[in-house]
Amino acid sequence: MNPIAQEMQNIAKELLTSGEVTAVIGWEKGTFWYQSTPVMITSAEEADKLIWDEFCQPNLSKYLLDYRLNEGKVAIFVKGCDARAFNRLLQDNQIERQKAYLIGIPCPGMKDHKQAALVEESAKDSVPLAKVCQSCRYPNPVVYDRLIGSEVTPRATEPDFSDVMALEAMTPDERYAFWQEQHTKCIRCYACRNACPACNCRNCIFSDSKSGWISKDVNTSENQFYAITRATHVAGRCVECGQCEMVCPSNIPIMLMNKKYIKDINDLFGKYDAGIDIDTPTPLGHYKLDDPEEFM
Amino acid sequence: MIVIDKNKLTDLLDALNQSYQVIVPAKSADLTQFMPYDAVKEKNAEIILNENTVLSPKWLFLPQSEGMYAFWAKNKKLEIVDLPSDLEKMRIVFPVRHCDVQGIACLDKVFLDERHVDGQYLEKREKTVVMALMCNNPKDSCFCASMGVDRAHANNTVADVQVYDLGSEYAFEALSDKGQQAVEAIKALGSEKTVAVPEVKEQKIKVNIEGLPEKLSGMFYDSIWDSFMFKCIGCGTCAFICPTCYCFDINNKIRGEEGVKLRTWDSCMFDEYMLMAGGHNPRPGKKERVRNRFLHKLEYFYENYQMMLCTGCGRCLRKCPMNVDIVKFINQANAK
Amino acid sequence: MSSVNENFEPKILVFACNWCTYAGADLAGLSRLQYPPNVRILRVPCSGRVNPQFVLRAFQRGIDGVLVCGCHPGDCHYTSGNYYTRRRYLLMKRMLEFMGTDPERFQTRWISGSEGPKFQEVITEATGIIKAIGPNRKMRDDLTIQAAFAQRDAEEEEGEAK
Amino acid sequence: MKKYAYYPGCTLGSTGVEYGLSTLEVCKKLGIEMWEIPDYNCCGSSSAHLVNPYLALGLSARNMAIAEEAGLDVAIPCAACYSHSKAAELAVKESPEKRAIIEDIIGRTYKGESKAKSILEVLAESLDLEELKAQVVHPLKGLKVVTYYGCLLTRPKKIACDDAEDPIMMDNILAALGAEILPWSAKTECCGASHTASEPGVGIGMTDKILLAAQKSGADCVATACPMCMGNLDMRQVQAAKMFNHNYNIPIYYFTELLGLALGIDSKKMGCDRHFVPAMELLQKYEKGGEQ
Amino acid sequence: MKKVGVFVCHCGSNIAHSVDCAKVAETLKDFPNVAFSTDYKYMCSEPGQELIKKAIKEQGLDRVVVCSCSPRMHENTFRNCVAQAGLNPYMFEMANIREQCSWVHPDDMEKATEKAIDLAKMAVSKVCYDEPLEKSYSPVTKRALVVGGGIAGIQTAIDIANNGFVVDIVERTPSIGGKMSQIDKTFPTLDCSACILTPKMVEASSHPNINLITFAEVEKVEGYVGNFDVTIRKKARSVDMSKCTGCGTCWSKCPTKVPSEFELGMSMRKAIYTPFPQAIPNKPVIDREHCLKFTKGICGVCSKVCPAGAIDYTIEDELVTERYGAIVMATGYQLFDASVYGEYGYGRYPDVISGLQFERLINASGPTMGHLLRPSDGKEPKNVVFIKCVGSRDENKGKEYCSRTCCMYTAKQATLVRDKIKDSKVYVFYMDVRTPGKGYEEFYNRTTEKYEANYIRGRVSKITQEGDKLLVHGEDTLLGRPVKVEADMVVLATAMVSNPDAAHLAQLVGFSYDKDGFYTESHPKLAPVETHTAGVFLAGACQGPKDIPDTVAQAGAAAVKVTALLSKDKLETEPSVSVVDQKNCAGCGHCVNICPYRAISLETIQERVNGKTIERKVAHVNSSLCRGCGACTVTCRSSSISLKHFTNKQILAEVDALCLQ
Repeated sequence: MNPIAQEMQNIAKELLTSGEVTAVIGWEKGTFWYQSTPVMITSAEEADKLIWDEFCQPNLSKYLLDYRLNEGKVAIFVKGCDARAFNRLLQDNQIERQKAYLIGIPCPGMKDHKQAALVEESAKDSVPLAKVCQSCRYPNPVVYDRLIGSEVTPRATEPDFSDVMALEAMTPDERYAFWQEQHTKCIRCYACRNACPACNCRNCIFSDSKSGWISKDVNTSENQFYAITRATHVAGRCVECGQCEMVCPSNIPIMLMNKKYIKDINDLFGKYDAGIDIDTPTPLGHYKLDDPEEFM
Repeated sequence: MIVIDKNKLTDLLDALNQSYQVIVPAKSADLTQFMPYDAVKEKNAEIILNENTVLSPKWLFLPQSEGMYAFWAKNKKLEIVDLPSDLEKMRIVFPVRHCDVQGIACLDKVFLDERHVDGQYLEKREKTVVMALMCNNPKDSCFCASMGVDRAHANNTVADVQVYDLGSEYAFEALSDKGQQAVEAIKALGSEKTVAVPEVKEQKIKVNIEGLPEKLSGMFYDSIWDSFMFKCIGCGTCAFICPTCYCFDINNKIRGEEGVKLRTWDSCMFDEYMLMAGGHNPRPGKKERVRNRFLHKLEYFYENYQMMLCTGCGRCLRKCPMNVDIVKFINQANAK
Repeated sequence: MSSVNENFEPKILVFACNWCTYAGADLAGLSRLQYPPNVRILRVPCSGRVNPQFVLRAFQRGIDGVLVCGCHPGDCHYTSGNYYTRRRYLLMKRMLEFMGTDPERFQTRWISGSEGPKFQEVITEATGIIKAIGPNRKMRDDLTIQAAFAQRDAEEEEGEAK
Repeated sequence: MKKYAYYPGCTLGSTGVEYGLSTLEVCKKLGIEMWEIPDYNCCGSSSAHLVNPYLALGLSARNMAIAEEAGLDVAIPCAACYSHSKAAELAVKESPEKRAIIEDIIGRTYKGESKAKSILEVLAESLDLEELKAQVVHPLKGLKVVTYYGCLLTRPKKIACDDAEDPIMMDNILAALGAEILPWSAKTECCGASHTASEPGVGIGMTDKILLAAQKSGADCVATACPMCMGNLDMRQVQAAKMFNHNYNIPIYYFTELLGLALGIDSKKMGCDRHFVPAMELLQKYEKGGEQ
Repeated sequence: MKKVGVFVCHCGSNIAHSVDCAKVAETLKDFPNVAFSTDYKYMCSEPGQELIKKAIKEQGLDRVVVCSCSPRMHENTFRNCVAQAGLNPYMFEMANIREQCSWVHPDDMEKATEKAIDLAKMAVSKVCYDEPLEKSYSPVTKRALVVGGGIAGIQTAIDIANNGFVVDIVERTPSIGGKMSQIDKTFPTLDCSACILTPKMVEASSHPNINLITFAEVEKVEGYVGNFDVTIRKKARSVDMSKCTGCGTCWSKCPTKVPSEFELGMSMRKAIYTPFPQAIPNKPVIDREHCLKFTKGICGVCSKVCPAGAIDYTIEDELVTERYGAIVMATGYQLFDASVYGEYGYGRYPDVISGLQFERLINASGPTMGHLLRPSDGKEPKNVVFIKCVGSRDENKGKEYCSRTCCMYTAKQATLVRDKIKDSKVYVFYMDVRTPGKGYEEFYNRTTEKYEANYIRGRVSKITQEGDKLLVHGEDTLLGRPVKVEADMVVLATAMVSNPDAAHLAQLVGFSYDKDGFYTESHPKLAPVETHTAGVFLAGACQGPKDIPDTVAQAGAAAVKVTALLSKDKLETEPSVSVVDQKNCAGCGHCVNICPYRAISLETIQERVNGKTIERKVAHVNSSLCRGCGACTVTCRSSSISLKHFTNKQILAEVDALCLQ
């Protein structure tokens, strides 16, 4: 049992017995060795379910949306990206700060469970870090009530746009072929939307066929409309937690589109990291008189 | 039984491809699914024989989005137009693992029910030869044995040809006349031999479904659901990759005066699934939806068709983003 | 690009803001400034009303070129509409190119109520370019419908041919 | 620890030697590291721009490019060198075409990121006047000074290192040393520059006007930051007096000399004994503890 | 079942010459939902409109599309026409097949007709989604607020009050009067400023409909046109206004002397003071920073000597909230700080003064009782130099704009000097002389001829002190040589700039201001006294530099705009506004920040969720503030907010209509 998991359990026991929180949300071991999935415990005895390993990448902040109605506090464990996701929900007025007790854990970077699924458990060490974790700039939670362990040095200071630039280098037709192939695979299961902390609408225009934006037909064009629109909706708000790519059953590189928007926003309107400072309005939520001008 | 050497696989597929449209499980653009053999050759994708695909072969019979008929207004009068079927040649699917064959059997129960036979589904079933492969290298997520799937002999209401993997050779045994024609086409590649059914390796996951439906029928208000419902994020992954989920939604796609009536997959995990006029939703929360999914798979379907609606293919175990695990549920339900 | 047949007539959609570009288009009309007839103008209260999803929908429906036009920053009748338009479409233009659509098919331009000649020039130039690169094949969504009515259209052609 | 690239130019080795010596001494004392630009060339200020404007810009751009490669801003004592180096920096920053031509001439890239700064700017920027007061060894109390900025440091507006009409950088530094800065009317008048040689009637008249104004203001001495102004006011003071029958004996100092004196640097080491108008006598009064 | 009527207009030959109107009408006949389609020579004419009304009645049409000229031209005409036929005026759309079709494709009949058909189809598709809209109404409070008590504020208040409406004036200083009360004479008539101002001040203070709230500031403004809730902070005067008779005993006995702001520091006032003798209300105020009672807790002489016992040190600031129908900003201007021009020595040489200081010196109630004396030694100046455009028309150090009034008041001041001191000499350094008003040029000519003011065309480079004289180094561009003038006194005509807190006040009330801090009018030519925010008007120099005649004219204009607004019992608002589907809205608040009119606010609503009533925040659009720009509909990701008459469905329908075979 590694020390962090031990301390997680102690804190959970302490919070639950003291009654400060009505529930604690953490991770428990899933069916396979590369799966650590969310669990909610409401009594101190269940605390030993909580674990901490290098597959705890599901983002717990969005579960708070299910508990915004009950009175008590809910404790959740937050890595760097989860904390940014929490700020995202806070900035979108979807949760109240005092209804959540955040236990921050500096994150060493989570492994890519899709690569892990292809190998045996014995080859655990050969599994690479998830793509977003390799160039993670905020491993230490930016907001927490309590911190376990000590801060870790970020693995990068500048975002890594190499994959975006690789695609930009292609000709328009090559890029179009690339995205056609990717969006043909999409089965519109909306896992990317449901896992994304920036997608917190009450009912989404895509699950409401009366909205008129999109028909229920599943073909490459409608899938592409969905993909581009979702990327545009989270532009300037995406906290780069990489959950959309993690949960996609068809392995579509969704983060490529989000990172393209982030790169453009940085170039055009100045470097901006979502979910860090909740007071500054999001890039598309305000404007400057001297924004770059290309449309004269 | 016709026995054909494994290294003749491509010749076998080419042979079949003359008269049939061959469909094989393959991996392209980092996704494993059943694809036409021509597309596989064109993209030189890798054919997947040792595990089941992420997307089940369900789409061959119940496409994710299928036009039922077209309609248009000819000077203010409605005109219905049948859609041309896009199945010119007979299709042959090789290899289909027993869990997917069982899945198709479940779909047959629903779409070929004698009270109402679904024309489009029937046409696709009749025009497809299913070659079931007895797989003896199960993945660690497979538990079809525990779900009552015969590891040795595929469900013969669906499988037209039973194929056995003898290590370096395949043995083909025709089970239906459609199957017989298919075996005829490849007879030349191998020789006639009688072969014993190879025995099968143990599966890691075992689960006891004895008397489960009856037990579950009394557990609607049980507290087991609270712990299970929490993790689900309400996406449609499990429903869309599951070989047996058959729920669909009917809607229109209209362009001015003309349009197409569409049948598209739907998932009971979506909140709009049960949304009724006036805004009422009998299954508003995740708890009701997860409960409905498990009960439909393990109880309701059994009460109607004496067959589990879960064939133990293990896809939802692997692909559910939050690992809502049906096996864990069954074990906890049995323990209650 | 395959050789484009000469009689290809592109269909171009212009989202025009009511207070500036629409007035500019009217002024072009008043001054009888001619431009190619391939353009259809859709009036919106402000360029800030044009949702990038409309642009996607236009390409899906087979429109060959889309222009989003509004007042020059600072002139907006609603004080800040076009500042948001500028931010949204600086990003949307790059995303459309990132998705592989031909860059010439989408433009955003500021045209004021007094710039009739500029409206004429922008439209003529855009039509010329789009005519050169041919019809838009990308992101099209009306293929299921066309397939459904291929038979009927074929019969109609035969009927007309007889 | 501030660090600048140092560009002495041609005058600080010849007619303005005391300016160079005093600047380096003062910077050493104040802990400002000066890295002399290796293999620097003439800044093209005297006549290059008559031949070809890009020759002048190219010459100073080359020095700036070397400094940019070392990632340092350039400290330039001489006003003329400063004026031309700043012009090169602005030309490169403002128009890509000019930048292309200039880079083609000097055969290396110069983005305009390293800035040209007059020594006045450098001292004003890196000195905290309170700290400076603490370091003063010989306070200049009682010394009446008029500050003379001349034209190259203040015109044209874009290049000016201080307010073109009412520059005060030198005033603030000398006031911090305790000197009394008198208001006078010729702060930014032109000293006649090279006209004193080519057109003495006009040139020397301009120099005389400045000296007269200084005398009228009752100042003990004039402080300046430009070797050419020093040249005219100091070297030609006697000639101007004779020509316009005035009587002057006003020592002219580089402000760095006064700064050095206040910081306790020996005036000989700064070359103060090389002036035309005897300058040592006034300085020694302060070296021996200043006015009682 | 929707029944659309399509009416194609020939517009004489304007459309018909290049669009086959009959064909358009014919083709539209079998377009979905079209029940009636015809064409006619002049749709906008009387018979044309009759045709529409008849068709509506006979065919039972519920929507009408007219394909003719630009909606910017005849949309209202046709809306009234369909309204008269009993149809809701918003069940109507227009296709612009003239300015944007026939006139621009004159020699291509086939393509122009095809385009006209497309435009008609777009209009019909859109009209199918039109919904009947009613103009909504909001109440109007019959009371106006004027911020600022200078001549602009006073005149506005008087004009509003004379129209029978109650108006409050909020003035920051203890008395109304503003800058005009500091001025001596006014151009071009040279009549004494106090003589024409004081009667207006008295009229304002005695008018039954006007309430003076002096020594007070606007603290907070909420609400919208017709219903502004304004919180005013009445700063503590420490004098009970009801008791005080203004006898003056207190300020005669008060020991503390303080430089008087009114006299620009050139003379002193007491800690308890009225700014100037003719102050209204003529009741003193205690300056708490300097009064010994408040700073050291000693003295208190004033309360002892006050015959009426009106002094009360315990009075504190008082916050008053009042509802107003309209607000007029009349906050005036300030003078440019001339010390920015170090080379002129303003602030260093005492005899270099600003125009306003000159006004005080020459004013009879000023520090020198009207004798023009040098602040340095009190002597009478013989040579006076005026320098114009100090801070105006100078992007480097000052403001880029021209301050309009300096030329005239400098000419006036030059005349006064020459008039007061017979043997004086006056020099005026100028770039141009701008005399844009009635009688202005004649006044300027009198200044140069009769009063022999020397106008030198050129800028002044610097001013230096030579003994007790000021040496003005300038240039005479007409002679082409530098000039030096020995002067006893130099008067700088400094620029008119906005008040330092103008930007803060604009954000407080909620309207925009320009880069120089002046308030932005709705349209420079057609709406100079209105702002983009409904119900907020401007008067005087706060909108831009101007002289007294223009200020009074603007005050009158603003008053009329206010009375036009207040005379209505309810305000009609444009129905094409945004509306929120509160069931769908998640309350994320993105639309709130985007709305340029602050029309959207987050509001708490109650909802029953599986048995419990819960409260949550959703967006709410104030329909009387919303102007229908639609920016919120795009930032709303879940499309919960939609703009009536331009909904997503309508625009999508138009886009789809374009692509039908």
